[in-house]
Amino acid sequence: MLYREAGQFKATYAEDMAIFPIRQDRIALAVLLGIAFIGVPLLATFRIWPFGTDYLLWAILLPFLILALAAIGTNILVGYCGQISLGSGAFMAIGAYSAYKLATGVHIPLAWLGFAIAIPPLPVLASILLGGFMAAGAGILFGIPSLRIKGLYLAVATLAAQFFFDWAFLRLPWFTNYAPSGSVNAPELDFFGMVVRSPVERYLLCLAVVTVMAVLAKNLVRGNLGRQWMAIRDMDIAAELIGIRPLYAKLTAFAVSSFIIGVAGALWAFVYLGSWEPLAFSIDRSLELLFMVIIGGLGSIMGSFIGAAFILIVPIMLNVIPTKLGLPLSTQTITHLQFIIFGSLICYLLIKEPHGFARLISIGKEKLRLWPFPY
Amino acid sequence: MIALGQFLEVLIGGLMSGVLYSLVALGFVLIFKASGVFNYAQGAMVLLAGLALVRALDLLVANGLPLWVAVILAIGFAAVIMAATAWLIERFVIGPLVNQDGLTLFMSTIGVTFVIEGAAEMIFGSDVYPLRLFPTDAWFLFEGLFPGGILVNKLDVWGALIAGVLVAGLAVFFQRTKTGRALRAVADDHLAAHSIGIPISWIWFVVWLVAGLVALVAATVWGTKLGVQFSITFLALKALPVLIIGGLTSIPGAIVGGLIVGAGEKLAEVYLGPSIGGGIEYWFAYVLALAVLLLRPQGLFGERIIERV
Amino acid sequence: MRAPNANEILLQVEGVALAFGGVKALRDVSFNVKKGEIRAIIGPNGAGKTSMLNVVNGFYHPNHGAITFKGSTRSKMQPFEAARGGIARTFQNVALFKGMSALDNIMAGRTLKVRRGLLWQLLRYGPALAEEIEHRRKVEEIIDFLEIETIRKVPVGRLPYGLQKRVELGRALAMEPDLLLLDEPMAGMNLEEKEDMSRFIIDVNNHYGTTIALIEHDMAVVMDLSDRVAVLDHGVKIADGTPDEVKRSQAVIDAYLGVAH
Amino acid sequence: MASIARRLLILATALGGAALSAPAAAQNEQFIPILSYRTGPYAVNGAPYANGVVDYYNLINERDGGINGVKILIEECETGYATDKGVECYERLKSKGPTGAAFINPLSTGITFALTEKTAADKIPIITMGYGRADSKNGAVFAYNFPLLGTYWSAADIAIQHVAKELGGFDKLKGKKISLLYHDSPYGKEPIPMLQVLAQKYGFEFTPIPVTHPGVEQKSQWLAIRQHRPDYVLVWGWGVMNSTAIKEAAAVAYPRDKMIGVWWSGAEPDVTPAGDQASGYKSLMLQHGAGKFPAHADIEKYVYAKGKGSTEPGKIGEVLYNRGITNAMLGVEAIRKAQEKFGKQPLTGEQVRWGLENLILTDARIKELGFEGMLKPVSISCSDHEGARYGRVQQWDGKGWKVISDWYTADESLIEPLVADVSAKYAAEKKIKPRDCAKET
Repeated sequence: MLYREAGQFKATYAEDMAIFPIRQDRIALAVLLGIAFIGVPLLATFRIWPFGTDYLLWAILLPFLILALAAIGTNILVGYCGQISLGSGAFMAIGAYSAYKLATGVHIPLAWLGFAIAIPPLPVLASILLGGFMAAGAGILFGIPSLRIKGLYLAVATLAAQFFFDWAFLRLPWFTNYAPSGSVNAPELDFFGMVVRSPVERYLLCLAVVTVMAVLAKNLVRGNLGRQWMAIRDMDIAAELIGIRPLYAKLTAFAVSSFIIGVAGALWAFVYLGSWEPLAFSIDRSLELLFMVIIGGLGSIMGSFIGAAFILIVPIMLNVIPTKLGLPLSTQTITHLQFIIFGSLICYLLIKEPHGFARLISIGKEKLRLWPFPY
Repeated sequence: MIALGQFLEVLIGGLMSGVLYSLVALGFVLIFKASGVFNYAQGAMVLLAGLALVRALDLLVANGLPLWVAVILAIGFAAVIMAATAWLIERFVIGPLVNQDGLTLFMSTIGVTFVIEGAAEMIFGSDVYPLRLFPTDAWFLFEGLFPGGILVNKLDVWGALIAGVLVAGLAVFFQRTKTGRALRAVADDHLAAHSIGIPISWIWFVVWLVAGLVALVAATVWGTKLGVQFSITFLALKALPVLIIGGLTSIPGAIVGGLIVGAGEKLAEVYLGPSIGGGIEYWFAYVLALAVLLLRPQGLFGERIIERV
Repeated sequence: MRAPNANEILLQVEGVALAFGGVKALRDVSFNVKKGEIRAIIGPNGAGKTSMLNVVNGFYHPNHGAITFKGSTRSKMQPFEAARGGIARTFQNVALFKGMSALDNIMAGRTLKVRRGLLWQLLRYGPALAEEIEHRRKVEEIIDFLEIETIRKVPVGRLPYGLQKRVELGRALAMEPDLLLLDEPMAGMNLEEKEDMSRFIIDVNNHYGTTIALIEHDMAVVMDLSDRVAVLDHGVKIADGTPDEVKRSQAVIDAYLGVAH
Repeated sequence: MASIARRLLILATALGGAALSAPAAAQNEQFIPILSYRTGPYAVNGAPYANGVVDYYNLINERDGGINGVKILIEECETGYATDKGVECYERLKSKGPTGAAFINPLSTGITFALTEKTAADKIPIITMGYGRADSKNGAVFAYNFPLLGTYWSAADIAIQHVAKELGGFDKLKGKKISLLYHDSPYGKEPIPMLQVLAQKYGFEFTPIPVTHPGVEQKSQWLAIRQHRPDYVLVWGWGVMNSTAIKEAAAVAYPRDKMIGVWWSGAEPDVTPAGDQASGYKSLMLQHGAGKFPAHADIEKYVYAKGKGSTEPGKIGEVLYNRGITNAMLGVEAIRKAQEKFGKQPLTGEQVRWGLENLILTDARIKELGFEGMLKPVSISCSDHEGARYGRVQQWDGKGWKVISDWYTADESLIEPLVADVSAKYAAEKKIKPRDCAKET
C-alpha cells in the first residue's frame, strides 16, 4: 500500500481537522486497535504464542498501558504547557491512595466540631475517577507556584510535592487504614457486578480506559485549550497579550495533567500491583515518566505511547537478551551493562533527535509521502 | 539550660551537615553557571570519584606503600579518572547537545548518571568500601555550661573547613586565572567566549573537570562518613534544595543555601518531627526551597531573571 | 472607512510617565487615537516608542498618568485585560508561538471568542465542534486575506521572517480588535516586503475598519500610510499632527538629524 | 467479564485449542527462580545472600546430581530491591522450566506484599525466610506464604527477651525507654505492632524513630536519641542504613552494646564500614551466625574447587551467605519432601507447597545435611508456616561475630492473637475463606 494523500480531498473543515487526516493512517490505526481489542485477548485466551504465558500481558502490556496513560498526563503539563514537573510520581500516588480510601470508606472524625465526615465505600470505578479528581485538586494547589517560578526552578519546586506526598502516605496511618506495615491492598475490582481478575480482563480494562482518555486528551490538545497551553509554553508574554490568562491556562494544564496521572496511579495500584507502598510512586517514577515524554516526543500524544514502550521495554530487553543468547555474564555484569547501554541510548537519542520519536515518525512520513522521489 | 544546650547542638549539627550538602551543590553550580546545564549526574560523579579513590588507595596500601604516599597517588588517580570523565561527557554528550533547551540537557545528564553508575560499579565494584581520611568522633563543648556538653562532630568540622578552602580556591580560580575569567565570560555569553579566542569545548571540559574535582573533594568527606558505596548517589537529591535556595548560579549561594537547609531540616526533624510522625526532613528541605522561590524566583543569590518583549 | 470619525476618540493617553530605575523612558506623554484612523508614533531609536505600546496594552505599568480606552479610564491593568478590552498587537521581534503551525497561531488568536469550556472541548462534539469549525472558517478568511494559504500547516519557526510577520498580523486580526498596535511592522524587511505589508495595513483598516496605531523607526514608510503622526524623542512627545505638519516641524528634523538640544 | 473469559476458554477447548499449546518439555529439571539484587543501594547486603543461594543449588547439582536425580535449573533476575521490577521478574520467571517455578524467594518485604496475591493465584509458594509479612504465619489464610524460621514479630519478642535478660528480669523492663530505629518501609514497620503489645505488657516506654530510605542521613535521629537517652535502641535497618546508624551512634557516643539489630542488621557489611566504632554492637541471629559448617566444606569441595563458586572463597561463611544457603536448603528439602508424595520428577509449585507445609527437619536430618549448629529443628504445618521461632544474640568484637546468648524462643501466646487478628482482617478484605487446618494432612 502506497503512502499517498493525493486524491484525498477534504471538502469540509471538519475533515481537515480529524486526528488522522490521511486515509492510510486511519487504516493503520484501525488495524492497531483491532489487534489490541480483539487480537490480543483472543490469543491470550487461547494461549497462543506469544501469549502462551501471562508474561507479555502481566509484565509488559499492562504496565505499558498504565504508564503510557501517566505519560500522556505528564506530556500535557511538560510537553504542551511547558511546565517541567518532577512530581508526577506524587500525583500517581495521590490518585492511588485517594482511590483506595474512597473504595474502602472514608471516615474523618472532626471531634472539635462535634461530627464526623463519613463516606461509605464507593464502587471501584467511581473511586478511581474520584482519585483522579483528588490528584487534579492537588495538582492545582502545587501548580500555583508555577505562576511565579519558571523552568528548572519550577522542576525542583515540584519535588516538594513529590517528597511531601511520599512522606505523607508513608507516615500518616490514616491513608493506609492503619495497616501495620503501611502496605495496602487493592479492593476487589468489581465493575457493576463484573469482577476483573484474570490478566486478560485487567488488560482490557486498562486498554479501554487508556483509549478513552487518550482520545479525550487529544481532543483537548487540538482544541482551543491546547492552543492556549502551547502558547504559554512557546512564549508566555505574547500569549498574555492575545488574551490568554496564564493563571487559567497553567492551572487547567496542571489539573488535566494531574487528573490523568492520578487515574493512571489508581490503575497502577489497583490493577497492576494489587498491593503497594509509597515506594511504588517514588522520584524514580517521576523521572521515568519525564523520560517517556521526552524520548517519545514533547507535545505528542502518540509520542507518549512510544516513549512509554521504549523506556519500559528496552531495559527489560537489555536484561533478557544476554541470558537468551547464553552469554556467560553474571547477573551483576548484565545489570551494570544494562545501565550503561540504556544511559548511552538515551544520550544518543537526545542528540540525534531532541524532539523524540514523534518527530522521527513525522519526518519519516513526509519522506514516505514523496517516496521513491527524493523530494 | 538543657533545652538551650540541646537546641544549640541541633543547630550546629544542622549547619555542619548543611555544609556537607554544599560540597555536592557546588559542583552543580559550577556547571550550571558556565554551560546552563543542570547536572543531575553530580551525585554519580561523587560515587565515581570516591570509588576510584578508595580502590586505588586500598590497592596501594596493600602493596606496602606508606599511607601518605598512597593517599596522594590515589587522589591523583581519581583526578585523572574525573578528567577522563569530563572529557568524555564534553565530547560525546554536552558538546553535541549545544544550544538545546535546558530540559533536554537535564535529561541527558540523567542518561549520563546511568552510564556513570553502571560503569563505576562495573569497574570498581559494588561493595561498600570504608574510607578513613578524617576523624569521625565528636567533641563535647561547654560541658561545664550544659550537661552533656554540645556535641560537634569532627568530620563535620573537617567538611566545613574543606568547603571553606574550596570556595576560596574557586574564587581565586575565577578571579585570577585566564581560564577562570574565560569561564565567567562564557557564562554570560557564548559568543563572547569565542571572541576572546578560547574554544568553547575547552572551556566546557574545564568546567566539567572542576566539577569532577569538586566531586572528588565531596567524595573524601562523604566517603569517610558513609563508606564509599552506591547510596552516595542519593546525595544529588539532598543537594537540590540547597542549590535552589542559594540560586543556581551563585557559589556563595551554595554555601548559604546549605546552611539554611541543614539547620532548617534538622531543627524541624528534632522539634517538629515527633509531633507529626518523624522523617520529615526530606520534604522539609524542599518546602523550604519552595517558600524561598515564592519570595525570590531566582533563589537568594541567583541572577535576576529579566523578561523582555 | 478611510475617513476617520473626527469626533470619536478611541484611546486617550494622558500625561504618562515611565521610569526603569533611574532611566526615564517616558516623560509626560499625551496623545490620542481616533476611531478608524491609522495613527503612527515615530521617533529615533530609544525614543520610548515600544515602551509606549507596552504601557497601552498593560505590559508595563506607568508611574504617572492615565489611559482612557473606549471611555473607561485606568492607570494600570494586566495584558490579558487589555486584550479582552479589544487591544491587539504585534511585536518588533516577532513573538509567535514557535512550536505551533501558522494556522494554530492564528487560531490561538481566537481564544477570547471561544465560548465552550473545558468539558465541551473535551468531548469535541455537537456545539463544541460546530464552534471550532466556525472559528476555523473565520481564521481561513484571514489566511486568504493575508495570502498565506500554502503555509498554514507549517510550524512558524521554519517560515522566513517576512511571512512570520504576516502570520503575526493574522493572529492579531483573529482577535477582531478595536485597536491594533503594530510595533515596527516593517523592520528588517526588503522593499518589496515593505510594500506588501503597507498594503495589508491599509487593507485591514479599509476592510475591517480596524483602528491602527503603529510605531515606526523609518519615517518615509509611515508618511504615506498614516492619518496622523506623533513623534517621540527621549521619552518626550516633540510633535503631533498630519504627516505634512510633522515633516515640517523643526524639532523633528533636529531629532532625526541628531542636533544637540 | 470473568464469565465471558471462561466461556471463551471452554470454546477454545472445544475447538481443540489445547492441541495448539506447546507440549511440555520432558526435561528432568526443577526450575527455581532467584530474585536478587546485586546492584543499587542494597547490593551490599543482597549480593552475599544471593551468592549463598546460588552456591547451594550448585552444590546439590554437583554433589548429588540434583534432588533425587532431578537437576535444579536456576535463573537469576535483578530486582534492585524495587517492587515493580520484582513483579516483572516474577512474571518473567514463574512459568519457566518444565513445571514452572517451584517457589519464589523475593528477599524484599515490599515485593512480598506485592506478590502475595499473585502467587496464591498462580499456586506458587513464596518463601520469606526471616522477613515478609508476619501475619502470613497463619497458613490457613496465607496458603502460599512461608515466613520460615521467624517473622518480625518473633524477632521483636526475642529482642525484648534479651533486653530483659541483660537487665536482670522482665520486671526490670518497667519504666525503661526502648527506641526502635527503623527503615521507613513495610519492612521496618512490621515489628511496631508487636513492640507496642510488649511495651504495654512489660511497661517500658516505646519510641519508634523512622529513617527515610535509603538511610544515609541520620544525624537528627541520633541527636534526638542523645537527648532522649533511651536504654536500648533496636535497629531495623537494611543496607547503608545499618552502618550509618552505628557510625552516628559512635558520633553521639551512644553505647554500641545498647544497640540490638534485627537479624538483617547484623552481618559483616553492616559493621565493617564503621571500623572500630562497631565494636560491641549486637544483633539478633536468625538461628545461624557466621562461620563454616560441614555444608560449607562440601560447597568448597564440590563447587569452588571446580571453579563454579559465585563469590570470593574468603566470603564463604559470612552471615548473609549462610542465610542464603540455609534458605536454599529449606527449599530443596521441601521439594524432596514433595517428591515423596508426587514422585521423583519436576514438580509444580502447588506440589512443592504441600512439601513445604509438611516439612519436618529433625536434629538428625539437620546434621545429615551438614547444618548442625546452624539450625534447630523445623516443623512446618498448615497452622504454622513459620516452622520455628528461635533466635540468639551475637556481638561484634571488632573482628568477628561472637554468639553471646543462649537460645530464645519467641512467646507464641503474645504473637498468636496478633497473627489471628491481622490475618483475619486480610481474609475479610480479600474475601478468602480460611482453610480448616484440622482437615489438612
